[in-house]
Amino acid sequence: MNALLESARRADERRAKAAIGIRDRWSSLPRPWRIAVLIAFIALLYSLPGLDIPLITTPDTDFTSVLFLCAVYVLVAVGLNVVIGLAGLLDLGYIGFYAVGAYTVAILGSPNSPVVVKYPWIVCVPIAIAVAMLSGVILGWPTLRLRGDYLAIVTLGFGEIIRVFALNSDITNGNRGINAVPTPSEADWPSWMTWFPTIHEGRPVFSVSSVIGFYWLALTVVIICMLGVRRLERSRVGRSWLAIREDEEAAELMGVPTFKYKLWAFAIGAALGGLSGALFFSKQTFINAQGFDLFTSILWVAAVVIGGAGNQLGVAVGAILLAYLPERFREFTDYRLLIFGVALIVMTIFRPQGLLPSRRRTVELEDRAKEAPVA
Amino acid sequence: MLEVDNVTIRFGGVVALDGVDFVVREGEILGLIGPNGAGKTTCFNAITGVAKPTKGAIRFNGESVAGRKRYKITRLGIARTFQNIRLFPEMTALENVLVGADARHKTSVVGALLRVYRVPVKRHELAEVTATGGLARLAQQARRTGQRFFGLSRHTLEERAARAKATELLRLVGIDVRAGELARNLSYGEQRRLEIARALATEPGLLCLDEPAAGFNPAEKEELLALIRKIRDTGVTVLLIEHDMRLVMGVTDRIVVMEFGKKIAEGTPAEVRENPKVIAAYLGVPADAA
Amino acid sequence: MNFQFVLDNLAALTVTGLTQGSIYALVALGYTLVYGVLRLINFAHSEVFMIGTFTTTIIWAALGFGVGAAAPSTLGVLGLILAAVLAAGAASGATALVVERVAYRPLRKRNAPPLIFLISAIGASVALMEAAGAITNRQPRGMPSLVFPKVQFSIFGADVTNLQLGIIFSALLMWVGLDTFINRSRLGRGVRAVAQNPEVAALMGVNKDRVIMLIFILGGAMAGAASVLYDVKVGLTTYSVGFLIGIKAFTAAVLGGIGNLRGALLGGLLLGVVENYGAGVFGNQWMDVVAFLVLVVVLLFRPNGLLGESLGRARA
Amino acid sequence: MVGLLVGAAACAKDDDGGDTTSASSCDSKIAFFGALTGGNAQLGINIRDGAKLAVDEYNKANANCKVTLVEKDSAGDPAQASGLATSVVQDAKILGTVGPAFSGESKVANPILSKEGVVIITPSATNPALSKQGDKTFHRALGNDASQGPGAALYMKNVMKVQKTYVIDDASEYGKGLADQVKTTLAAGVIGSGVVKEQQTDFGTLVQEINKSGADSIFWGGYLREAAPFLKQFREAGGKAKFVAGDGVKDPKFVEGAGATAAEGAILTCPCVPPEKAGGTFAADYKTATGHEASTYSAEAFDAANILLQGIKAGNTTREKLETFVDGYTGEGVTTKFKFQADGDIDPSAVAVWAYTVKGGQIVALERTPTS
Repeated sequence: MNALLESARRADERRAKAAIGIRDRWSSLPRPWRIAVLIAFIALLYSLPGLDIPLITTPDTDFTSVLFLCAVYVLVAVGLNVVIGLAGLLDLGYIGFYAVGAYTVAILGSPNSPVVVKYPWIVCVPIAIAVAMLSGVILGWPTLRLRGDYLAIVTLGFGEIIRVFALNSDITNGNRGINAVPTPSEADWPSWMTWFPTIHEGRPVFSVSSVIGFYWLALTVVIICMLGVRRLERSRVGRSWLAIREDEEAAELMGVPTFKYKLWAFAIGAALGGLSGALFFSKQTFINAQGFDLFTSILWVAAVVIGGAGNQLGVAVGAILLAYLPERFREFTDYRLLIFGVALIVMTIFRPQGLLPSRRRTVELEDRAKEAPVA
Repeated sequence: MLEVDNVTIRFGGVVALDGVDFVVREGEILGLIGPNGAGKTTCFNAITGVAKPTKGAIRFNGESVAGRKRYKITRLGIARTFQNIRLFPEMTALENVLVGADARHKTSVVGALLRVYRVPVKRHELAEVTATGGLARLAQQARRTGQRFFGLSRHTLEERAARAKATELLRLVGIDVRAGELARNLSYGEQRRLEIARALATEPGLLCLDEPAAGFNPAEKEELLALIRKIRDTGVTVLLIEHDMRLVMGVTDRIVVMEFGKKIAEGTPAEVRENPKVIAAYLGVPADAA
Repeated sequence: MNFQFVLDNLAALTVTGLTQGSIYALVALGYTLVYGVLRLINFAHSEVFMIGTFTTTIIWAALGFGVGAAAPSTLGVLGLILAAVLAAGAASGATALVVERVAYRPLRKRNAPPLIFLISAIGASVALMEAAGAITNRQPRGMPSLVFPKVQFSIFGADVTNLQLGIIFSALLMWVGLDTFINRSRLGRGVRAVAQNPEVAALMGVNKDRVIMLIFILGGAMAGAASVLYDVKVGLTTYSVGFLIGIKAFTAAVLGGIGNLRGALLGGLLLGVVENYGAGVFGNQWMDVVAFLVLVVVLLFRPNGLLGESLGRARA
Repeated sequence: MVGLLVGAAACAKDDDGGDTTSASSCDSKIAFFGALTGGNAQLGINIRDGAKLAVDEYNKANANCKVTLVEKDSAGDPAQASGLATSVVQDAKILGTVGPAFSGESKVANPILSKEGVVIITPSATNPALSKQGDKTFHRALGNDASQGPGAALYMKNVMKVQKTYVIDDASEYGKGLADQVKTTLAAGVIGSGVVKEQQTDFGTLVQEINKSGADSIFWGGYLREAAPFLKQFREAGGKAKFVAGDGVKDPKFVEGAGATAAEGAILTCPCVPPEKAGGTFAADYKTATGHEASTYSAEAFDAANILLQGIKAGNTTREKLETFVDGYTGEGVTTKFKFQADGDIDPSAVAVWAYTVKGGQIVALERTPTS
């Protein structure tokens, strides 16, 4: 059994090394080539709903809806990665920010909410981001001075408080919820877009029965946010976050205003969380307190770590797996979470650094390889 | 430059520092010595804001250090290393130094994200056109033209300067070839040097070294000595905690001797060496044997 | 808001709060033991509790006390409770041990970062919960009333029933037993040694792996005992029963000072009482909010919990 | 290992696909839409089994022209419901749904289904607002909370003759709606109200409050997961007030959870007809097919599926035709005589709210509740 496990692990490490090899080759490609490949890849992402790729499309549920869900989860993961992967703050109640963003759009935008203003979507979303960011600051201000594990439980509490508030407060309409959450635009597809499969002229771009408009919007937002976070990552901000994650006291003694940067990480994470909530419920058009449970929040953390905390591409993969696999393998109705749980354990044993280890982590694999012959 | 004025620190019932005062003068190398538990590191902690003095004051260039946030003390111009190495293990050597350099940077979080604060640049700072033809050349030329008109963002300029400075510092401490290596994978000696480089990157007026030679062999110690002198020669004042008597005697201009949280002697190495109190309390044996 | 109600019923609310709190406290012990030694939030502990609740129903049914059975005699009650505590304690302890072996030990051997332990714990938790859900068809499982509460005495206007007394007393008994074990026995000394300094403990000849196995078994057994009390009190269990209790118990552990056995007891009882007051003032639906707000406020003033972390030393 | 499982399942699926593709008009599908997993899976499974029984019986009788039952497991989660609804819409062979089962997911899924003409017959979503959303293909095979609430309240007032009622809800869409209806009908008879939270297990405070209030009856708007431990603790604490609850509690698990002694005499109302009073051999057939007793909504699901199947049998194999068929449908099911109003709600004359009670550990039907 152990020998089998060991050989499986070795094989896995070989695969991991191959992946690193690919990355090395990738970074040695000339820049124009890399950009070209990237553009091709992004084009592929945009055209996925129109390509009926066997084995990948979901047989039991609408594939574009799943793609949209994946995009939203990637956005969640990108935000959570700032908090967990970069700044090293364990936030188990991230779903609270997601809920704040979603409810802000619903309350301000729906004609059926207790607040009777009816702002258009484009006004609601920036407000939602701001409110979510503010809630991040309000939560972070007193609690970011706490030590890691304590922060985890406090954020968990925050997530639960938001859910209970949504369930019991009047402004959220309790569990009756709010319908007619605004969609980004009422416009119809123009005729020149009909070359794309599943797009029909005269059908609304953002409609519940054809989700492609939402998917493209979400994908665009994801790409912009990933580029933005990448910019932060490759600046003094990202360095400060990493330094805080590694050794907070040493970072402060090297001149990093640690509290300020932790608060920023929290606020940026919250803003992205709020944005993803706003996006998702714009498509959903109905919101109630269901779907903001802590369990989901914890699964998100799992996705981020599984994918490879600290590495944007990795966390995106983690999020996609979390959103996609249960929808793809609906045959297992009763067992899909069970399999997910087992997979988490197996993963951590095989790949403690996540599916796509960040650049800094790759060296560890080499270390392990060195240790192996000794053991 | 630095005045430690009658500083007392109590942890619960334990008196770690008891009315210590001494002065560090601009441009000198001051040694702080004493047996284990004499309060040397506590003294460092007080200077860098890690420990709060119960009584007394610490002034740096006339400004009080007490009550200031630690990162602000660093920005005042006090940098330190740690007795037990505390690098950022999952960051490369270069990145470790860059974190130190960031202490002097002005780019804000929003600035790093949007990069709209542009600074006009000189001709030689523009992007170079290296491609020989085709689209690539066109792209590079477009980039160059863009930079000529819109300048570069402050972020980019700071980043460039910081990289140059960091590489320079790594060269100064002699580990520039290891710049891309994760800090955790450096050898012990390299890690100690990296700590010094990281501290220097914050552009300190005063550099506090906490037992920088611990665990070094004689040859390495010799190199370190040279390095400390070199650092002083660039205009940085050095406060040095050291166990190794030969090293302290060899490099310092003056020495403060502590025991049981109190200062028991101060003076040039020669004076201290002759001080009977020091011999009795600390040395006990001839200095050369340590 | 209804302060008057709380003031009028302060004693009664305190008693019901203590009853719930003693169950939190027992479950919290598991978190605290593991955290004290490994610095690890054992997320799967909630499912260890869940397994206990089901084991109790199974063993009762096996002993002829299934759904619809009449309440047994006093001696029968004691016998059934004892059997359940033994069975649930064993089952929960075994579950905890399996979690340790499968989800944690391989990671410890390869020195994985703490975050990875958390994920493995989440995986174990989800897997256990979902396995139980699949086996029970996601149906709640009820059990007959074992004890019919009779008011034993009144204190400050609060009627105290034999059930409440029994639960609080049993929980205290279990806690005293554990505390004595950790503080007095040789094995317990080993636990404390590893908690304080694993390297030194290893030099002194303490087998770390054995200590870790021990704390998982002990914590699991406590959760098993708690699950019996829960079953007697609530009379209904389902596969997802552990999640909320687990979070509450973890909150209790942090409240009292995680890694500290006395803290777990204090935190559990306090949380039970305070959230009960809160439910009285603001309404039941705000109970969890009150619980968490209390936690945040306590942590702001005492960042290491009420009694600090004493099983091992606080991290430097 | 995971990969292996996946492969095996994929094979099994292909086999299923093989025998449904015979004659072109004989490949119609209907979908079950509801929770088969998650915390509220129980009712969903009841419904699925009822619908499955109907489809199996149909296929046995029409072996040459079978109908497939597609299962869409929403886990009761609105977030999953929208994608599922879109997938139902896109499978042109799916003509109608039995479900969506819960009110929350219905709010998301119904507009999507309805927009593309998929015939919706819910056997269980009783929220009154659902028929007011303007979803034109929506039908409800049973009374809504607006009929159940007054039914329960009138039963309390006129049959049980209670004076002082304490009303409790769980803040859920369903529970609060029901409780509000009861409050309106009982009006001055309500002397207090409380809210419990999902998965609450300790009701010490609430029990004390009720006992202090001197209520002679309790109305519970919520589900059994909270009701069972509540009633247990209430009776244990010596509470004597009569306990009345809606269909969310009407399940043998409630008696099991509360304990037969505590549950004895509890009144449970339901707009559903007792399975044993259901027409034909439904109760026996269900037991044979599934191995357990028919439970809440199984019979309604059976009827809902049968209405769709009758339409398909009559050759209505497009969504529009089936919709017309169901809109004009009149007929006797096992639960009641079906006829839908324009908004999709069942005709008031067909609404049967029944009162049940717990007797000797069993839930037995008492009588239809008064209508005034």
